Amino acid sequence: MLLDGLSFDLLLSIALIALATAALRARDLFKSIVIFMLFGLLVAIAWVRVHAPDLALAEAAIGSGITGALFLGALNRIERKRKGAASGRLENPVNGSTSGAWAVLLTLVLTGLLAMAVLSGWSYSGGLADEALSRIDESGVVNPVTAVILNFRAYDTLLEIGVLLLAVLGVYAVCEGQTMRDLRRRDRSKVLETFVHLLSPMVVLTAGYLVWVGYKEPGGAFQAGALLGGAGVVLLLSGRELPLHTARTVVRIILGGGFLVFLLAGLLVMKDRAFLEYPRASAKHIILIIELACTVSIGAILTVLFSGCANLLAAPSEEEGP
Amino acid sequence: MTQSSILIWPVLWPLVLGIVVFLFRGRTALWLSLAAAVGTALTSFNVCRAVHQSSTLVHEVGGWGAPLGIVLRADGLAAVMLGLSGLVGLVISVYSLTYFKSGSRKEQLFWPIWLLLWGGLNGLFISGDIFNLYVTLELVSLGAIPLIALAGTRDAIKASLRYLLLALLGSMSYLFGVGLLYMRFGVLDLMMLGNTITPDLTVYAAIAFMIGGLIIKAALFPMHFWLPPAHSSAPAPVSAALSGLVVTASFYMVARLWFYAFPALELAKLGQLIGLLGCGAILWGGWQAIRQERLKMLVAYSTVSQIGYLFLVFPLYNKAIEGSGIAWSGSILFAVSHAIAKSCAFLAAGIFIKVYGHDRISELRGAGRQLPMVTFAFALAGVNLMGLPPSGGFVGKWMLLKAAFVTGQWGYGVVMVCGGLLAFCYIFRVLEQFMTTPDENAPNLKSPAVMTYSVLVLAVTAVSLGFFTPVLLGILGVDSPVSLVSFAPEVLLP
Amino acid sequence: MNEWLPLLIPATSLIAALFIFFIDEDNRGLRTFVNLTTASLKVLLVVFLLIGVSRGEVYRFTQPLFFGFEIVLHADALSLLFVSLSALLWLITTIYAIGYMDVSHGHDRSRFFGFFSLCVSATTGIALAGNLFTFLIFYELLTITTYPLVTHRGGPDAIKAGRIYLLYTLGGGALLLVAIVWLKTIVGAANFVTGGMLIPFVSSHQTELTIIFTMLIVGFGVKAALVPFHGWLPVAMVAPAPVSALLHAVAVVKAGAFGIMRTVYDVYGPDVCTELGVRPWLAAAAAITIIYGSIRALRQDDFKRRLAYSTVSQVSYIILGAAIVGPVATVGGLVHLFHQGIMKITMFFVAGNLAEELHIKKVSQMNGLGRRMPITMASFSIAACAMIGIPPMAGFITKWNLGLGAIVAGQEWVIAVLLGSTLLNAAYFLPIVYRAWFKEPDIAFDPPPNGRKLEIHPYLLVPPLFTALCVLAAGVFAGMPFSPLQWAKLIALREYGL
Amino acid sequence: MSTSLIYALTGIAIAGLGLFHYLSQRNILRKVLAGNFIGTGIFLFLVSSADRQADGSIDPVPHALVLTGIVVAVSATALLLALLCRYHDETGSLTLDEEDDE
Repeated sequence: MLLDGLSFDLLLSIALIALATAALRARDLFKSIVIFMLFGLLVAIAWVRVHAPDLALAEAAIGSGITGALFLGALNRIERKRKGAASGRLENPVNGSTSGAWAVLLTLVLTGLLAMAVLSGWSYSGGLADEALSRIDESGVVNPVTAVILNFRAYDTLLEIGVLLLAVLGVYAVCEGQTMRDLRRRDRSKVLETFVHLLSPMVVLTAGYLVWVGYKEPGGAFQAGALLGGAGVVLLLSGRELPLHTARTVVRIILGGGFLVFLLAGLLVMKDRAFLEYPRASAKHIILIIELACTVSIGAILTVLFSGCANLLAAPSEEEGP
Repeated sequence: MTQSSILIWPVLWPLVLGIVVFLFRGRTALWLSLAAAVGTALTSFNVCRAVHQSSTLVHEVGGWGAPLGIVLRADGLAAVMLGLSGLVGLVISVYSLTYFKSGSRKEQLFWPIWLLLWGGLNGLFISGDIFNLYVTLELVSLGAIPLIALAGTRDAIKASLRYLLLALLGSMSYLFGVGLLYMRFGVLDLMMLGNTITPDLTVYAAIAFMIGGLIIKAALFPMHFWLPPAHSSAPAPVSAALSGLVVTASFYMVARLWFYAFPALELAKLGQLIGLLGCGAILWGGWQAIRQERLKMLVAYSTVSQIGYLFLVFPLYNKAIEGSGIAWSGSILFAVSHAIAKSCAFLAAGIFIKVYGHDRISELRGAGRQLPMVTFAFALAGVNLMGLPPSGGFVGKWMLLKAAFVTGQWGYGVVMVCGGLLAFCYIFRVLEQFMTTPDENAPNLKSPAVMTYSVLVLAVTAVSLGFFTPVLLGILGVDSPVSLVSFAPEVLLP
Repeated sequence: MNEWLPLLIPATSLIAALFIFFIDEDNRGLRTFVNLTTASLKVLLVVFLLIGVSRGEVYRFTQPLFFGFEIVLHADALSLLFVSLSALLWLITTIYAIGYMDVSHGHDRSRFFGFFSLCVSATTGIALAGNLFTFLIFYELLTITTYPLVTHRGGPDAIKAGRIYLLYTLGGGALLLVAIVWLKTIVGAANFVTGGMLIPFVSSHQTELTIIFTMLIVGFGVKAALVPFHGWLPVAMVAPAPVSALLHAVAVVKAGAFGIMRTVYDVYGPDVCTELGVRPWLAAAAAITIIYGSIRALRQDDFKRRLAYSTVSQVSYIILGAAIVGPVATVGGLVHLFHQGIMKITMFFVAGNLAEELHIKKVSQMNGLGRRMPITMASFSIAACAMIGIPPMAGFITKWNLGLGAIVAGQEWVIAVLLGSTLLNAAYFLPIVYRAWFKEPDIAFDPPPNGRKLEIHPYLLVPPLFTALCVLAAGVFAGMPFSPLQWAKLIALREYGL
Repeated sequence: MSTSLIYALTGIAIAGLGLFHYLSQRNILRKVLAGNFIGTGIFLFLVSSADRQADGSIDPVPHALVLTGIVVAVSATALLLALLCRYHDETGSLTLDEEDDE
């Protein structure tokens, strides 16, 4: 076989590093972002090579998908604002300033230190693999990653959804009183119209499947949420008026719902157990409910994050400004 | 080690009510926020009381054991910090009830973000797992930044952008450290890490990255430039929370790692380096504070200076010298009294801005007569920052000075005293303006009642902290990592 | 009960202060009532303590703060001398201040009286402190609470005076902090022990103890206005009359002198000081200050600045008493602590009266004052003669004992200093007395307004008169059991363990 | 040189690259891009350290950590970009030191 495992990995690593340098040094910002998204997809392949399928899905959906969309939305907004200032595409000024020299020195030192540290510590394979795998059956799910995320270290995941929620609140706080970009005037191409009609129900279906299959196969709330987020972004770009502003309580309930369900699930089991200590029998069902609620919330949150960056967040007029 | 469920409440209460407040609007949201603030404070004090009476509280989240699951621990240090965040957080919440224009969008957004941040802070203080510390730290940082941006002014946006860029760098470097430690020892729990850690290259690299990241977040001297613009352009209650709690939390994490996860290692050289940075912070922060024109910038640079004091504990304490344990209790006491005094100073500055419309020091002439109570509170906070008796700052500085003498490191003693003198200059420069008689046509101004009394409560606590030292040390003594001749005041040398 | 009494004395005025702060500005009646009751309550407590201590009772209050540190308030003989002085003079000055504020239509009176009683609680705290840690706490508290009083008028010169005052006193305080922490690392618990507690340490830490001694003396010397550090005292005269009367003649200046006394007698102990050889240096510094202060006072035309420089020189008598070996000189130093207080406060009351009634601030304007304000000038003349040392008044007793102690200790040069300073005192006080009584007024003084028959508001007239009479009584009745001289002898006996 | 070690070292190299550009670039949009590269570098290192057992069993804990890391990274990036856009609307510049505009 021409490409045995090792040489493929070497090739992929070189490709990754080359793409990274290309993205960072590209003169035109738009080109950098596109290369960045390509880089994200290649990293998803790397996850698969290192037997981390869950992460491959997450990286592809969130790492390159949503993040790429955020970057493009922000770039588009900046360039549209600049069009007034007529300074064309954003060139990357080659900066020869002294700070560059310092940066090179510091980076070399730190990366060297890291590489040596990794090499010297690599042989200790102390990890929690056997500990975690032996107690999978008590966790109520089969997929080890979902077990760790939603049972062993559920507290981390809870706080992490809190972080996501904070990001949304932050975007609302930052976009306070910003006027919303009006998409309607753009001539909406028919192709985009039909594409969106076909795509969105499919995406919702696959997201549902991903949540369900997360029980034993790679999948789960975050990957499904990312898919929903992607669908939201496409809907927004196709000019569909999505009522995303916090003026409407239903929007707030969707955004905060996942976090609240997770918190209440952890609380309700607390009669004589610790926080988030699901009873063995019903662990599976509780985890599923939490995952469903979180998927919806994450999807909505990611859509709002995109609309925040791309200035699609309507600030309804009846709300008097600060 | 008593397994108890009261430990999780200081985290859950603000998080749950934070979301519920987000769902409501108008008057009900305000009442809910007040209930959230009071509930969080009470639960924190409850944990303090429990730790003081029995011993370290433990809460295994999800019921899994130490290596696999996350274990929350509240020992003496965590209990003191929880008490601090309860007190300061409650006063900030009461203050902000009347600070924001009622019904404005800012007020609606302030409460959920602030409650989530507060929950994250409490989670950070009781967390016993290094990755969980990372997530709570992120929760706190990403909560703090939008609050700064909430001020809406141009330099608030710029300051929060700069703060976020640096905070990201800090947390990524911390994450690298966690990755290295996990790769090397395969365990994330602090206590287990402390027992299994052995000195080798990976561990030293991990320490360098973790402490480096936290130093950026704690704005220690070379990495302090983001703090003054951020803390001064934010709304008053936010800058009080930032200077009081968020910065102290980063210091707390460095202390937690240093004394609990890496006690077995020989970190004298790193300690001396941090000591040097601390001295730089004390002197540079003090010098810059004197030259500031705006009151909030002055108070922000005073934070940069006072943080230097906190980081002196690492060079001052060394296991070999018997009496040097006093540096540990001194720095924690100093942290507590600084947090209270600093948030009081910022809240008072907020009142000045609300009443006068600006905070240019040269034009705050005569505030002593027009707003006597607020000036009195600011003066009391100043007494604490200068480390004059009977404030907690005095006792903390006294202990650090004693440790400097016991360990024979005179330099730190001299720097501390110089820092005190610099503090005299910049505090009395402000007080002078307040004491001068205002020009005749100055209108007599009315200071908002609720805000004034909340500031007064903080000021009086800060000053009378000196007398609460036995209580604080009693709590701090529970499972303290430092071998001190017994803390309990009853067993005292004649 | 014995345990709580020492705490009660500083606590009474502390609580009074917090209460006064919240009395609104124009409720004069309540404020006066609170002021007077707390002052008289405090005097009663001090009298009760005086009787107790003379009978040998022990009054000690300890509140442990943290490991090895505790707040100790201990009423021993030495502390009672200072407490009785400040309690008595606080009562009189409060009366004077109430009158002064009415006459001069003062502003921010609640704030003024609040900080006024805070200062006294700090002073009594200093007096009763049982160890260096508590001493430093009240010492720094005194600095903070006197600042608003010095800058009460709010004018640019008051602010400048406040700044200079802080520069000196906070600098001294920082030096003290380092010295005390250093001392505690050597000694451990630094509770005052009559006769000194450093005896076992002197051989092993010779140089360190000398350095600490100098730091302590410089730290206390700033407030005791020793020569190089006296700059703040004349500048702080810009404060209102009651403030400069009580604080800069009695409380602040005496706190510094008292600190030096505590260091010499209760921390190091007389014989350890002689062993370390620091006493001659201290005596020299005191002597230089006496002479320098008197010379500067000669050339001051401004009445209050002349009194300020006279205070600078007078306080060094106390330090001189501490510096000379032997119990007799100690008695001289101790008794001067009390005498200088009552003498100098009379003069500052007179200065306040002149400034308020006739707006006379310069000595050159004082011709023929005796006719217009006979009682005020009479009390001034008594105090001036006592200060010069004319028998049988208070000043004479101090100088007599100091001279006697110097001869016993074999330091004859002290006699020369005493004589020189007596002459200088005469040189800057007698011209004032002469101008007041024997010179025709160059411009007629305007009579007391709206037919008031007294020369000045009664609240301003009685205090200087009362203190002048005290000066007389302290001299004439020196032999009585509870006179300052007898009490100083009691302290010296206990100090030297005879 | 097992597979996972290669990816660990690649991850570190990418993080190094990202750090260099994070420090030297003045355009904040590029700084954020570089920040994402550092994040991906760390996650690559973390996940490859999970696949080191001789018996081929995969340690799920680092996977959970990385998933949390990715979500935190995306929320931080979103907040940063929103702040940047607001900053750009206010000042019209994309660098923190306003004087040299692109």
